[in-house]
This record gives sequence, structure tokens and C-alpha cells, in this order.
Amino acid sequence: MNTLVFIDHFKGNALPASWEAVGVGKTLGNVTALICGSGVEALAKTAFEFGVDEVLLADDPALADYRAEAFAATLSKLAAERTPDLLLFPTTTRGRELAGMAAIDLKTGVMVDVTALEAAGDKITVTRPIYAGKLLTKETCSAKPQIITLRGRAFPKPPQQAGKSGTLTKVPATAGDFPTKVEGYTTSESGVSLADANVIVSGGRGVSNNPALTPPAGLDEKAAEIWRAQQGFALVKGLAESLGAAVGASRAAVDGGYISYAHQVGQTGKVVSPDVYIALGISGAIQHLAGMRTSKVIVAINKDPEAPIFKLARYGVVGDLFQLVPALTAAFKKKMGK
Amino acid sequence: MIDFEIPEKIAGTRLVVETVAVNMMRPVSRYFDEHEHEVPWDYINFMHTATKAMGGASMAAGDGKKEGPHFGFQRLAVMVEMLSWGDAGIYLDTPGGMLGSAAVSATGSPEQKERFLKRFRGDTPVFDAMCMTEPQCGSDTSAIRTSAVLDKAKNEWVLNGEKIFVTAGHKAMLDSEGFIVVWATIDSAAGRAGMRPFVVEAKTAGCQVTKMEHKLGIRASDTVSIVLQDCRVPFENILGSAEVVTTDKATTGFKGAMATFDATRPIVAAQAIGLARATLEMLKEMLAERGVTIRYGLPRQKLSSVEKEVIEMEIQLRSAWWLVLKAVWMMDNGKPNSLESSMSKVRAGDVVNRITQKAVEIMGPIGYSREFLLEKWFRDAKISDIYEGTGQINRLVVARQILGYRSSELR
Amino acid sequence: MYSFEPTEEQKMLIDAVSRYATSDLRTAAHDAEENKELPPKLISKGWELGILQASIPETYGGFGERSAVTGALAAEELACGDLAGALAVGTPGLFALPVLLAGSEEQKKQYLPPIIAADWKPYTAALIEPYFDFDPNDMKTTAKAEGSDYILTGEKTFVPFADKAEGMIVYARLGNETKAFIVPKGAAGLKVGEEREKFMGLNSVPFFKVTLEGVKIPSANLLPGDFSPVLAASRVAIAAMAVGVAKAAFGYSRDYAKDRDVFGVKVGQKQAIAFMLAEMATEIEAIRLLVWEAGWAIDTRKEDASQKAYLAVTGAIDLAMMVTDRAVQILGGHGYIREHPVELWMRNGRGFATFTGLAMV
Amino acid sequence: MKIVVCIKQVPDSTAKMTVEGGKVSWGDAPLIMNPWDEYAVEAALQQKEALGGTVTAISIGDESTREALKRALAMGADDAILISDPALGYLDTQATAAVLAAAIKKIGAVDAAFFGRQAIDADAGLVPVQTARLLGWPALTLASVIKIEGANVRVERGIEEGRQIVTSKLPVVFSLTKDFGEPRYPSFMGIRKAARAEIPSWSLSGLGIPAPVSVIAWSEITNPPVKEITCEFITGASPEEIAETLATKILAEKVL
Repeated sequence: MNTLVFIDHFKGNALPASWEAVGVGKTLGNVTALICGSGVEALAKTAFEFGVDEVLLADDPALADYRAEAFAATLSKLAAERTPDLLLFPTTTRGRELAGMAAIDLKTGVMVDVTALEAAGDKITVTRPIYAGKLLTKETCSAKPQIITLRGRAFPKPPQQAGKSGTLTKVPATAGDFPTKVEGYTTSESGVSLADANVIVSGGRGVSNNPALTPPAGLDEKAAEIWRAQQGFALVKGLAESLGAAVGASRAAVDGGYISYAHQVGQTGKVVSPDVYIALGISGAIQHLAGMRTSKVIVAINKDPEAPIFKLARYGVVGDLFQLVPALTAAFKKKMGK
Repeated sequence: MIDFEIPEKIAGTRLVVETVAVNMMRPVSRYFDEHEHEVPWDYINFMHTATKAMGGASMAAGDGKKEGPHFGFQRLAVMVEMLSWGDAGIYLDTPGGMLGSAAVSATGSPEQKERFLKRFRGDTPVFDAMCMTEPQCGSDTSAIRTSAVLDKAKNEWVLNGEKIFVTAGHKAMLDSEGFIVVWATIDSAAGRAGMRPFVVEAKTAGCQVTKMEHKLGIRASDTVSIVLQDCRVPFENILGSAEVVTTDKATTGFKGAMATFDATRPIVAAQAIGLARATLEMLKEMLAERGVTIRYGLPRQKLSSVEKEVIEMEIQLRSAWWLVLKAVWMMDNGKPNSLESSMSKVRAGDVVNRITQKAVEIMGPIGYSREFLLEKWFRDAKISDIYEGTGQINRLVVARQILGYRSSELR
Repeated sequence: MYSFEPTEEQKMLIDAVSRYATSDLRTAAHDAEENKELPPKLISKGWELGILQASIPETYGGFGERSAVTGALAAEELACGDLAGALAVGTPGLFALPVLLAGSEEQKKQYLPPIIAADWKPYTAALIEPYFDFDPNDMKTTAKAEGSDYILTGEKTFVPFADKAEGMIVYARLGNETKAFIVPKGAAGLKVGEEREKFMGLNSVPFFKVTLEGVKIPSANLLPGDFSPVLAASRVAIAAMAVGVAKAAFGYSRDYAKDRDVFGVKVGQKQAIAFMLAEMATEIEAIRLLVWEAGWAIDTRKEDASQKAYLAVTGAIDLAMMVTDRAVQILGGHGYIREHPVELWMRNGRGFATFTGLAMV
Repeated sequence: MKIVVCIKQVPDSTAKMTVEGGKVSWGDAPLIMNPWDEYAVEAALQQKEALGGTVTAISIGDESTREALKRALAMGADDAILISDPALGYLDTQATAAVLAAAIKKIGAVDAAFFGRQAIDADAGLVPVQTARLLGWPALTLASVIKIEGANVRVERGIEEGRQIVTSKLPVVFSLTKDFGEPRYPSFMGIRKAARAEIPSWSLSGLGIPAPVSVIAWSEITNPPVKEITCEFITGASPEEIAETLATKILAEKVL
């Protein structure tokens, strides 16, 4: 089977799910990768190291910023010429919409956000969650080429082999005549928003009392408590950053003045339902649980083994979060290749 | 649209029934209370003629209409309320379909409904009864031991067991060509899934009325024990499917019993309401005769203790009555009503007891005297919190529903 | 013909109000009570639902007809979110509804459109008097005719937003009748207490004492109509709110009982608790019907509507107290701390006793 | 501004979903307007309020779908159109987009079409871009801020790395995220209006298109394996060892 994989990147940094897609493509046969951008030839080298056989490099100033229409035009034209059996995308913002547009251009369909797949000959059956994961469906596509977007981390990332190379083919961009222009980028002040976050790392009152810390001299009791809490929340934020996660907090932490209300999870804060919810130093008052109990995987670190949060948690650690959180941050950084 | 107006058709019926209550029930109330086990045939014969004349045969059979709004259970509740206002004991002697028919209506096939219910349209009054309680089990109906075994050769069910506290059982089986509906298990290993209702007609061999109870109240109504000894009924007398499906979900048999309760509990609650209304009205009349009128609209601080009591009773009574009507209205409109049905029973049982007790208390020696009916109503009232599921059982049913618990989770 | 089902339109309306009540009012209630202020934006958002506006006919700038049943449905949902928020959102109605129900055609045309057209504005009413035996039909505040004017004298309490009121309805005894008078902002002799009144609950709504020291108003400011329909309407609305508070407390304590472990099972699996909850649910359902009946009696102009409203409000006040008390009991120690809302609901629920006869709409 | 907002009716987000006999069931949970679409309606109404014009809500479905359209009307949409045809059963995203694009063309002179980011039933999130592609319009997806001046559009849209600021020209397709801001509640007036509104129904022949062909088939729907929520306590000799084990387990859940 011939597979064309779209390598999603931001300013030359590929999203890891792109390589996972390459890995899936390799299990099915030959992999051609499409890299669109400007000054991104270095990515081609990485692609070869992950096992890509041929890279189609559309390197053009018109593709410097991602614009769906320009990327889709280039992609659809190449797909039409090369007739791959399968187009693979990571399920990212860009990957999802390009897949959708390519399907229209190529008169086929998209199997989106797939978590498992099996191939029989050149016919692929995928499994994907629907109704927010309450159900699973198997899906097939009766048209060609088959287009699939793969959920990040649902498939293993292939090993990277330094120095491995392949065929590099430069292709022209087909930017088309679309009025859309990218003016710039901002990062929101509070990082990832709670509402849309797939992963949330939350801190509770427990993060404020690290006995190992000595506050600077001259602080009164309340200021010292907040200083301690801020040190604690720095750990929470560190872990959140390593996971691309949003930062949440319990009501106790918000009321304590450790962090702003915008971060409060719970009945009187935001009700969230992320894929992963990591509760640090949160005992699990009913109001808090009401705001996050539908999270798919709940992880709790708390020093009290009787804390109610453990009743909802898939994984729990009873211990000192001030030691565990830095270690966990390091472990994720290592494993997620950041 | 939310509407509390009594439908015209029901209002007409109510008027007729009120006449009966005033003229044929109240005057003989005391007599039949003091002559337990005598049968008020005058009332019975009149009611039979009257219901026939009005075109209705079985009270519980619904209105039989295919289209348009249904009123059957609403009309029944209104009638029962009014009859019970007349006399709660004599009301229980009303001929025509009662609880047994309700079971047939709720769970029987069209053929069964025709076969068993047509007798109520005949020339003489006919009674039915429901046999649920057994000596070792009351409200825990899933513990029923009476068995039904299919004799395949003869295609007959063979029933064995003892039923107690059968209301109107004597009249159904001995005084008329009626029937009883007997709850029995066809597979004791299957628990609730094996429970089925069977129709046993009067004069069936092996079915014997063995005892008439002496009671605290509702003495005009007979309460009997019935023994089934190798009592054979045709295969077609089973209500619902003869298949036992023992999956967790498909406890059809037991659900049949519960569906019957959904229909009958509000009716029993209506009986309680009628009695409570009678009491409250009489109390207010007696107070008025002694110069005490209730000053509605005043702040509580300005009310007398008796006024407060009466206003409280009135609130209890009216709100309970609407619960009853809502439950039967849901029944008529095909809405699942087991929550409302049990709620209405809980509430009405509480209310009638509170009101009758308070009325006797407020009226002092007059309340306690057998010269007046308040003391009788106080005794009659108690049954409302007992039969068709005690207050506790109905609280359990309500609690399970509001908490989303199965019976195994909330015992 | 009996029916216990709201219309499709009413159902949509219940849904809209309930969403506002649970996601806005409920979430803001705790902090509002502690900070003694409801965020003005929150009140505006509730006002924009148009509950009052929909009670006023188009002739007077509204877009509907008054229905006491619809009003009761909305009031129950609002109060289920937060009683204080419900009262705040409804405060302009304290002025508008008496005008609608007892005002002359001229008064309706003059006063209603500006209230309806504008954003939420503090139009209010002064009814309750600071005496234990306060009786709306036998007031101590009096009105005396003097030429073409009336002179109002007396003391009022529990007047919401009186400090900033754009206009105020004052109820007073004229002869042997209770009558409503429109008292304009800044009328001479109208004294609003300098400090807010302090109550056990409902602290997020600013209530004031109001003293009328011979307030002179033109006779055109007397609402000519009877007080009794106004009283009946307000009683139904209060009763519906009491049901709403009870519903909130029941729902919260039921969820708690299902969540809290005790002796290896959930609290709710204990009959002692389960029966309490069953009785709470039953009582709520029953009294709700009584309230609907009273609303229906008003809408269909039944003669005994006043008496029905009286019975409904009396029953509902007891209901609110019984259910909130039990909710606190079911939560045990957690019920007593202010992190859970049930203690607030119990404090607010007791407030209804003060409202007996109060024209809160 | 002539604005179209495309909405879908879905089972309530709190519904317990089960599969019985291969069919999806949501018990007696109500059908509601797709929650994401409420943001689309809100955004559409805000543009109308700022610039004038009309908002038309459209939806594909059976008669029950009128409820979702009524909600849009109650929120403030000017009119609503139901697209209903016996030939429109299960539709994949391409087929859905084809019908919506045809409807938008038939409405005519539309300046912008608003969508929620995805529907909470199929969770595909493809229909907005695919409709845009069929119309030949730019797709400005996952918008959190929208500013329109004349024919010029400026949006901030969410991407993995933060927000991208993009300009374009009408007509365009927008899809909205929660960051746009809370959708309004229907007002009493809106509800009254909605209750009385006549919602026309358009069939495929009315749209002048043949029945669209779906190429994606759902061959087997299943309940996900039941997860026991018993907490697995991770222990180890050192914080690092615990962290290593924990990270491995979390990643093995394949949800990150």
C-alpha cells in the first residue's frame, strides 16, 4: 500500500503525531511524506530518519504560514497526481481540516481521530471514539483514496535512525488565489484554556505547604503562605507545560489567593472533561469532584491515602508532591521527546 | 397546558356519585360499622344498576376509547374519592371491576380483558379481588410462595398456596360469579422474574375462602383468607407471558405486578383523600356550629391554634389530592407514573391519618364518641397507610426512584 | 380538563430560566452572599431573559400577557438557582405588577413602558412593616386624603434596592383598605435607612428600612384597583420560589447522599436518609401542584383564587423550611459549613416567613 | 450581512449512550442543539447586532429537528429552515456538507456561514471546512474573536501553539470555540416568537440536488470496554521510580 503522510509542523517543529502517522504508514507499505512550508528542508531529514521513503517538499514563501486553502490546494494536487492508496494525517487542528478539504477535492471521505486500524489488502477498517468517547465505532471508506487522521499517542512513534535517508523531491506550491492572510500569532496569557484542554494539571491547598521551603525574611504569615503556594504552583505549571496542559486549581487554592479564579475547577468554577486530569494536593471536595469527574483518566497525588479524590482516580500516588511532581515532569519530558 | 378544571364528563359522574354517597352511604355508615360481615346489598344493587345505566361496567377498565383524551383513571379516582367520602368501608363493596380488574386491564391481552371483564356488564352485581399477601409475606411481594405449575397434558395451571387479607374476596368468590387475581410464581428459582398473575374464577375447585377477619375499621368490607389447593385454571388464565426470562432487565412478571400497583395505588390514595375530606368538612361544620370560622388570609401570628390546624389540614389535603390526580392523569396519558403513584399513596396515607387523628383530638369527647362518625373515620383511615403497599414500602419505592437505586441497593 | 404538563412554550422557558439559574445564579450565590453583592451583570443577564417583560401586554411596551402559572414556573426555576438572585432580578416587578394589576389605564401607559424598555433598573416596593404581627390587610402605615393629595405616614422594612430606587410602590391603609401608592424618587419626607438592613440570609440583596414622614403625593398616584389580586399574585410567586429553594436543597442533598460513603455503603442507601429524601420529594411535588393550582385560579379568574394563593404560600413556606432543614441534616457537619450551599438555602428559606403576605413578585 | 448558521440536533451531552442491537440509544435523554452550535448562533447574532442583517438557522434532520431550530430562533435568529427528506438518513460529513452547501447557495447572497467546531455525536469536526470547500469560500475555523468591517474579516483562531490572527474576505465559513464567550439564553420574547414561527421544510428536490452519497460507513458500534475505577496506587523506591512508572502508565492509556 502506498501512503502519503502529511507532516504537521509549526515553524519547522513537527508535531510528534506526524511521526506516529509515518510509523503507521510504514506498517502498511511505502510512505511518502508531504512537507509544506518555507525554509523547512531540515524537516525532510528528520522524516527520513523516522522511516519515510520519499519526501515531497513544497518549500515556498507562500506556504510560510499555515493557511488551509493554500496547503489543501497543494496537497490535493499532489494526491491526485500520485494516487496514493491512503492519506494519513495527525489529528491536529491543521491535519483535521486539511484532511476534510482534501476529501472534498478528491471526492472521498475522512475517517477522523482514529485510535486503531486494521488493513485487509488495501481496505482499511478503523476504530474511533464517538459521543465524546462514550461509544466506539468501526468505520470504513468506500471511496479512494482512503483518508485517515490519527489520534495523537494512539500509535507508537517509530524509532528515529540517525543518518537514514531517502528520496527528496521538491514540488511546487499550488497556493491558489485565496484572500486569507496570516497577520501573526499570540499566545494566550493563561496558556491553554481550561475549557478546551485535553489535559489539565490542577493544584489544591496541598501545594502551598512545602515544609522544605523557607520564605524570604520580612513576609507576614499570609504573604509567606502565598509565597509558598506560588512556589508550589510553579511546579504545577512546570508539569502542565511539559504536557501542553492547562492549569487548574481547587476552590481552596483560589480562595487562598494562590491563583486566579479563571483557573478554578469545580461546581463554582469551570466544569471540565479532559482526557487526563492530574490532581496535585487536592483532597477532592464534592464541589471539586463535580467539576472534573467525567475526565477520562484521573491521576491523583496526595499525601493522605484516605483522600476522596482517590475514589475517582485511575492512578494514585500517596506521597510528597514536592518531590514527585518534578520527577514526573522530567519523566514526561524524556518520554515525549521534548 | 396546566389545568385544574375538572373535565365536564367527570363532573357529571361526580354529581351522581355524590347523591349516592349522601343518601345511600352516610345514613348506613354506623350500622355496617357495628354489624361487621353484614353486606350492604341495597348499596351494591343500586350501584350495579346505576353503573350499568351509565354505560360503565368495570370501573378500572379505563374508558376504552381509542382516540382523544383518556379519562378512565381520572374518573375512577374522582368517583372513589367521592364514594369514600360517603363511607370508606361500604365503598369497598362497590360491584364492578376493582383491583382484580385493574390487574387484568394493566397486564392482560385484549381477549383476556373481554373474557374476564364482560361479567361486570351482566344483570347481577359481580366482584373481583386481588390476592397478593401471604402469611409469611406482605409488602415484600417478591417473596410470594404460592406456586403455579403447568400441567402440560391438560394445558392447565395448578395453583397451590395461601393468600390472606383479600379485600372483597368473599363477595368475589362466594357472593357473585366474580374472580380473584392470584399472584403466584411459575419458577421459584427465578425470583421476581417468575412472578405471574392468574385469574381464578368463582367456584373453581380447589379454591376456598377460609376465614373472615375482624378489623379496626372498614368493617363493611370483607377481608378473607383464601386457600388454593391443587386449584386448576386453564392455561389462558395467566396474565402476561408464560416464558420466564431471568436476565436482570426482564423481570416481566414482577414488572406486571408493579404496573398494576401504578394503577391501583393512586386509587387507594383517592380513597384516603375522600375520607380525609369528609373528616375535614365535618370538623369545619362542627367548629362553625360552635362559632369558630377559619379566617383565611391572616398572618399566622394572628391565627388561633385550631385555625392553624385546620389550614394546615387543608393544605395537606388539597396538595395530596392533586398528587393523586396527577398520577392517574399520567396513567390515562400513557406516561410512566410509578414515582407519582407511590408518592400519592405515601402522601395520602399520611394525610388521612393526620387529619382524622387531629379531628378527633380537636373535637375532644365529641370526636371520641360513637355518636358521631369522626371516631369511625379515624379507624377507617388507618387502612390507607397499610394496604396496597404500606407507607414504608411506598417510601422505599419513591426513594429508589429518586436515588436511582435498584432494590438490591436500597433494601 | 385536568393537565399537569406545561406547554411546549413554557417548557422552553423553564429550560432557559433553569440554565441561567443553575449556571449563573447558583455559581455566583456563595460569593455574592459573602461579598454582600450580586454582580450587576448577573442581574442584567437575568433581566434580559424577559420574564417580567413577557408579563406585560404589548400596549404597555411588553410582549405578552400575564400568566400566574408561567410566572410561577419561572420563579421556581430562578429561586432554585439562588433565592437572592431571583428576588433581585424580579425587583422591578414589585413596581410593575401592582401597576399592571391595580393601576389605571393612564398609570399603566405612563409607568410601564419605561421599566420594560430599559435595562434592569431598581424600581421597588415597600410593603412589609417592622412588627411581628404585620398583616398586609391591616397596615400601620396610613394614607390620608388632604385636598387633592395623599399624605403617607409609617415605617417599612425589607425594601430591596430602596437606596437607588427610581420609583417605589408604597402600600398603606386608606380607610379600611390596603391601597398602593406610587412614590416618586426623592419625594419629600421619604427617608431611606442609611445602612442596609442585616438579615440571617439574603445578604446579597440590599434591603433598607424606609420611613414615610408625611410624604405628600398627588391623588393621581393612587392605584385605584383592589389590593387583593396583587396580594394573591405575589403569594403565588413567593410560594413558587419557596418550592424552588426546596427543590435546590433536595437535589443537592440527594446527590450528596448518593456520593457520600458511610459504613461501607452510600449514605443514601440507609433507609433513615432515603425515607427523608422520599418525603422531601413527595412534599415538593405535592406543594408544587398546590402552587400551580393557585396560579391557575388567578389566570382563570376563579373567585377563590386569593384563598388558594394563601394556602399555597403557607404550605410552601413550611415546605422550604422542612426541606432545607433536612438537607442540612443529611449533609451532617458538611451541611453546617458555608462551603456547601444548603446552609445558605436554610437561612434564605427561613426568610420566607418574613415574606408571608409580602408582595414579592 | 446575510448570515447562515448551521446547527445539528444531538442527544444531550449528559446522556448515557448505549448500543442495543447495533443501534445507538440514549435512553430517554432529550435531544438538544449541539452545544458547540450555540456558540455559532451567539457569534452570528453578535455580528448581526453589530452590522445589521439577518440570521437564518438551518439544520438537516427529521421533524424532531425543529426543536433545535426553535432554540436558535428563541436565541434570536430571524428565521429557520429545516432540510428534511426521506432520502437523507445517515449522512457522512461529505454528504452533509454537500446538502448544506446547496442550501446556502439556494438561500443566496450569503455573506457568512457559522458552525460550531464539531458535533458532539460524531465528533468529526469536518463539516465546516468541507462546506467551505464546496462553496469555494475561505474556512476560518476555531475562531475565538471575529471582527468584520465591510468585506474584511479578521479572526483570532485557536491552534495548538496559541492563537493565529488571520484576515480574509467575505464570504467565509466560521467555526467557533468556547473561547468566543458564553452563548446567550433564549429570552421569553424569543421563546414566544419561536413557538409561533413557521419553519419551512426543504426537500432535496427543492434544493435541486440528488441524494448525496455517503462513502464513510459505521460498520459496528460498540460500548467501550468497561473500565473499573479502582485506583491503582503506584509505589516505588524513589520519587523518580514512581514518576517513571506513573508516566509510562498514563501514556499507555493512549489519551494524551
